[in-house]
Amino acid sequence: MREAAALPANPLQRIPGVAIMLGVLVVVFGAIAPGFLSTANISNVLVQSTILMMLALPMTLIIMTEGLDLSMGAVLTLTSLIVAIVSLATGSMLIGLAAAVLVGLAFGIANGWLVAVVGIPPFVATLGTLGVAQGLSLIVSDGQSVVGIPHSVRDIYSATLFTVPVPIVMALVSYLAFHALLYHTRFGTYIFALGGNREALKYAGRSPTRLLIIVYAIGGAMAGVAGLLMTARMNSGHPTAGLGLEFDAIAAVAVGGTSFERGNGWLLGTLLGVVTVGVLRNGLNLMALPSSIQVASIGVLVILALFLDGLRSRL
Amino acid sequence: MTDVTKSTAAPLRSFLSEDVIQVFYRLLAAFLICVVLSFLSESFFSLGNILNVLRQASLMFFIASGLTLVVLTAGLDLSVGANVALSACLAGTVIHHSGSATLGVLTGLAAGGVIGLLNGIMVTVLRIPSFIATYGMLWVLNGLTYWYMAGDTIHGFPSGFRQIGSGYLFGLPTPVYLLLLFLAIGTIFAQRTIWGQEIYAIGANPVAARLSGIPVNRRLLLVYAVSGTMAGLASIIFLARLNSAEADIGESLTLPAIAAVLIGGTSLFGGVGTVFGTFVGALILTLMLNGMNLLQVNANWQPLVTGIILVFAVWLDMKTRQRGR
Amino acid sequence: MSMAVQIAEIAHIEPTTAPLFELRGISKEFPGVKALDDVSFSVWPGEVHMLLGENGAGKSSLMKVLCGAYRADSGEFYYKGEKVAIGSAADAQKLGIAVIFQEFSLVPYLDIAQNMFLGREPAGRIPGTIDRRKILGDAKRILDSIGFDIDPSVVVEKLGVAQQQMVEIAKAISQKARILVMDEPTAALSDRESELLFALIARLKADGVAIIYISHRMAEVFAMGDRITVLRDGRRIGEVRPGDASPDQLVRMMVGRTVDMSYPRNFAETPGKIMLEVKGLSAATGISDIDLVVRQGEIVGLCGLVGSGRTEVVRAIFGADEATAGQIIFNGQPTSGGPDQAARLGIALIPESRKTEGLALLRTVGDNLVVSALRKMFPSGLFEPSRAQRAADALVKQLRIATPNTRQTVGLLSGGNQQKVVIGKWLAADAKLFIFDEPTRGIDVGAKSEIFALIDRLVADGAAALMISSEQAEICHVCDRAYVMREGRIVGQLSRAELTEENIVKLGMHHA
Amino acid sequence: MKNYHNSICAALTLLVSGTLATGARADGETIAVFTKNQTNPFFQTVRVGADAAAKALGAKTLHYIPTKPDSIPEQLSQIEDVVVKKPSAIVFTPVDYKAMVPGVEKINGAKIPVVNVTDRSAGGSFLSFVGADDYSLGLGTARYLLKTLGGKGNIVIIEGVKGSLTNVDRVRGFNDALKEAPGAKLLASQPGNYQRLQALQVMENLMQSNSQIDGVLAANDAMATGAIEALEGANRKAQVIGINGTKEAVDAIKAGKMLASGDYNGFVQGCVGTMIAIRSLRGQPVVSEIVLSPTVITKENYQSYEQPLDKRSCPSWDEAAKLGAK
Repeated sequence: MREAAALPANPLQRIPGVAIMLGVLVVVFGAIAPGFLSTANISNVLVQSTILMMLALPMTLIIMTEGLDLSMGAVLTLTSLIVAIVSLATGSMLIGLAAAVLVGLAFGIANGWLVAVVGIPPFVATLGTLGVAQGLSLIVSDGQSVVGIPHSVRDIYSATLFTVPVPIVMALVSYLAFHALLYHTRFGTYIFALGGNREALKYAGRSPTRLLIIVYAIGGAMAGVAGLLMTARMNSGHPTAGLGLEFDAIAAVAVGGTSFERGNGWLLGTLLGVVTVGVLRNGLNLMALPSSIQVASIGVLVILALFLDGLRSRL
Repeated sequence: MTDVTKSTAAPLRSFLSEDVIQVFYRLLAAFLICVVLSFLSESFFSLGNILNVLRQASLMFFIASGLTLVVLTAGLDLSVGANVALSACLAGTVIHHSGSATLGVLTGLAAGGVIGLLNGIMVTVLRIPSFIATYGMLWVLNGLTYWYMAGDTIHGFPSGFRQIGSGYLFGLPTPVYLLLLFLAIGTIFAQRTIWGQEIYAIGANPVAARLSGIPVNRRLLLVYAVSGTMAGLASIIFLARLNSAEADIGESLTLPAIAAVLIGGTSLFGGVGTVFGTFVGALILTLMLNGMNLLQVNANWQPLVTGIILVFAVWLDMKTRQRGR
Repeated sequence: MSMAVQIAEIAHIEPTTAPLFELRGISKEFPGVKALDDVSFSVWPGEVHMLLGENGAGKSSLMKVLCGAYRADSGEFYYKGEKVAIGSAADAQKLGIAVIFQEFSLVPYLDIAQNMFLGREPAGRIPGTIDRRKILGDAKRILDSIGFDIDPSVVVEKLGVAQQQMVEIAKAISQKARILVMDEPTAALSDRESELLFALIARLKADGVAIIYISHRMAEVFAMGDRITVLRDGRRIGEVRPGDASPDQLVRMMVGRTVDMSYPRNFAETPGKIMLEVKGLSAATGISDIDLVVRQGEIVGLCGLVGSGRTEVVRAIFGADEATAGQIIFNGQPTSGGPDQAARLGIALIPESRKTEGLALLRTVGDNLVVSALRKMFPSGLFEPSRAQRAADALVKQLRIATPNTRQTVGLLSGGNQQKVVIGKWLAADAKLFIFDEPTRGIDVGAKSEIFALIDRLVADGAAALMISSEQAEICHVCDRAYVMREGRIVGQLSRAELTEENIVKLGMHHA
Repeated sequence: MKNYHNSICAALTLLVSGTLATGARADGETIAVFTKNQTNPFFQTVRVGADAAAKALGAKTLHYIPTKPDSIPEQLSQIEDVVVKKPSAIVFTPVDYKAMVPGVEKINGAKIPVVNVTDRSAGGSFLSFVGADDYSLGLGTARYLLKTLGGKGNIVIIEGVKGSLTNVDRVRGFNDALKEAPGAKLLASQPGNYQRLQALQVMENLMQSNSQIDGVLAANDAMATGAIEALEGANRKAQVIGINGTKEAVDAIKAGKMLASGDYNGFVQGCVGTMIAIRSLRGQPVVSEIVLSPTVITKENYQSYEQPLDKRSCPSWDEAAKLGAK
């Protein structure tokens, strides 16, 4: 399997930190958190993880190119508002989605352009577009929630497909799509090269510039799709709904064992990372521990996961 | 690549220190903003307002100056804001219970320093990328602060203590003196001590720095500890200026501070940048907000404007720097 | 000498047909430099065309032009007499030009097959996808054809330098190259691996592939070259046949002045006091119970095949890697600690890769020169730029570092001068023991002898040197003694008298 | 309430103390209490009130607070999690009165009785609503300030977070009060996002462009104190009012720094909300809505507010019902 590429050589080290932590959490919560293992709750956790998932997947690719996209949360917020406003105006969920994806795409391309063409460090470029997206969100909504949007939108979140909630289906489909893209297509190969050895890509006659722009554009588009989920979930658009999600996404990717260097990425790890964070929050909620503990434990989780990976790589 | 450049005669500019030029550009930018604003609002160009801007810039500068050192080593500290919050709350409690401002100040600085040190340990000993390590630390600190404060506010401090933040000395606000003092200290530390030089070397190439006999880990610990201590200092100023603190004061501080560092021309790749540049960066950001308030610009536009300035500043930086990356 | 034997088999083919590929009046200018100035030369099928020149002579630029990475400002290309244009990597590939760079063009987290066919992946049934079976099969076939037995689905990250070099070559061959450009292909290879490569080259010649071969090693140049073109300062100095020229002539053409190639030393008659003593040193990096001694005034060689653990030994001595056992005694006192402690005691490491381990490329010459001496120069802890400046200026003068001034960015210097800067920073720190890891890797002949003269002066002035080199000729020329390593252990010591390439090879090779 | 262990980085200590905190409680009904964040003192008063009421009635409370202050997605997740847990009843403050509606509907769907406190949700069905009327609070405090200024003078408004229900109504109240006083002049209305520091800096900047400021209407106490610090820093005087009636504000009023604060009375909101939840569970009569009539805390009446939170006790049901039942 190709993703073995991202795993350490020594079979003893093959179980990545994130898997261990997820295992431990599931066992512990299964034992002590009432109702944790109920199907209802499990689907809860997964549904709750979908929006983050939609951001973490493209974030993995972007980080593999030794990049970063800090604007995702803000762009998600903006696209979520766009979905609300447009679907409110047109009464059509699809047009709303289309508009959101287009706006997301625009931001993604802008990020890619700033990074690849203008040559501004990703952190700075996307921190800048973060501000722009956040500002636009406030401006288009004048700081107010947008409500009264057609039911077709919120149904996305509540509907099920063969008893599987649609958000989960969407997340799974996107995961599979990204998996295929990264491990089974030329484009995926080039993503490894973007982070691993950009020169090689040039000599192979492929333009890193174009590829980079595409990678960031994908990120923007996914933020658009996630925007639909966010709006559907709130049945409204809100100018601060998604702020800060980009950091959660980056953390999930890092927890999942994707390193920030030399194009070493692991998509399945990202999936596990997202779920682990979701499980932690959910379990602590079920145990009704004080929120402050939840806050702290998220930090501990992030640090611990990377610490474990560090340990293994030094075995 | 060597044949390209071997016989390159160094351009004249390289006789002038790269950083001096960069800072000059930024001062110019700040000055231009001032000019524009003073045209738009008569009340802008007054001594009062200039002091006012300086005082407002001070808080951001204290955080950003420590951060600058971290960024110089190609690291990042996302926990500074949370650090300020916790340090402020601890310092506040101590002042309340001991009644001694000195003790409180020491507590704030110590708390900040210890937190910074912990960041340093995670980065050096545990070898966790600073970005992630400090992000984790941010959550841990918030958790502690929320738990410790339990939604309470610490307020009402002795007036002597509050002089640090809101007092005046010979017509100048005390924070401005502190700002100038730490601007000087920071600049001397970075430019005129061997530790500063070693920090630049580490940022430019950590492997080479280690193989050149620089105790890299110890220097990194120092850098993160200093960054933390500066956050501690900021927390003191915060307490003294607002005469109170609650758990959420840190949230709005981190990203602007990072922006100030970057606008100030410090490179995220490490090894390039100055504390003075960061000061100008903080100045520029503060000027923009000040101007927007004076001109009664709808606050909705503030993030947008800040974002554009940031990107533009860094773009300018690359254009004007002879050795780009 | 086994290498000679191997090379003798390669017949020198006389070109009869028209040149396969021809450059006419190629010029390339960068701000401030004429990288290539009206360069012309041709290659015939089945010949090895040696390209000689100091670093900075224009070799690399020429290669980049050939593979389409740079676009020539002026000049023409002719393929089989037809005028062609090379504007992009794609153009070059279409013409069957493949380049093997010194800095590998491999992607660490892709497997061998993916690397070999990067940008040319066989399309799978679904558009955009890759035909996994085909790519692996093709890769395997090519790897076998060059006698490199490895599973093509192994991730490159896990390969050693030599193996990566082989993958590079396989990659070039997979491009069905008619014109193969190699930039110091043996630089990273041990003699044994080099021989594999030479055999391969012989086969390629027989298949009528034209090979442009860049090298600093005279032995290779004469043994393998059918034709030798010398470049200097971007200009073509001349073209000779191996038969018609002596090494010294070539060197003169390259550097424009006479350089004595045998680095003369006045060897210490009476060995000085013991400076470094290593007892039973082992490290997790794969070296075990290393014993060695370095005396004052000595240059001690450390040889062996690439990967035999030479670098690991010196890194352990310098404290760069943690020692798991044994002790290191320097000037009588045992040391155990990081590089900072070693440096403070007066041990200096001049690492193998200057760019990544020796220098901060984006900082100035001055910064790099004083970085190790900071604590010595400024015990108060206060840094004085003016004094640092003066110290740096002095070193630049002393070492004849070719730089406009100490404010020059060190990355802009040529390899030789960069190496001098690395050495210079340890002079500033007045180190006592200098450990050189491949000090002449990628350095042109002129600079080489300068470096050796410098090392000689150092030990004459009471310092000592421990030197790793893959060029046994160097070891034999300059070393008082040499240790030979194999598989992480020291397998023998050769005194001045016994120090011959044959002995080194005998000790270093695996027993058949 | 507050404990003074000087422990840094003690996630473990947290866990221990945490489990103790929740572990030892009376059995009986479990009431899940949702509040916006754990940073704003006001919501602490709500939580304490809820705890007090539950204690008094032998029920137990579980608190759900977003880890990121006022995070909509998080509160939605917490609702989903709690629905699994099925508490007896829920006392609910939406982080956003519109965006949380789907959450409320989830609760309704799970047939868990829910009381709405503080911010009136835009949708969903509740047992009842307990809150203070932000509009009349804004109106009342602003009127009090204008009365003190003799109906004239230069006024600035420092707004809270744009789009939050409380802010919209409070500022509307401010403006209507200003309309009643033609002598007063509104110089500026700038947002401080309910943040101390931002309010301070906004105030400092406004003082630059306005040489004379007589009154400051701040949409909450944190911003009011921020403004006061700004004024003191510039050695200028102005009457400042805030809203919420936090301990800090009461102290400031006592010290004569702050003119007045509208009493938002989170404690009683928490009490009554919880009482209603429990009463309905026990089949006792409840009222569909209690909107606490606005009280302005001033120098005259601050004493009763000095009593520390944990010493206060909930009003009896009859008192509560009187507090403004409709």
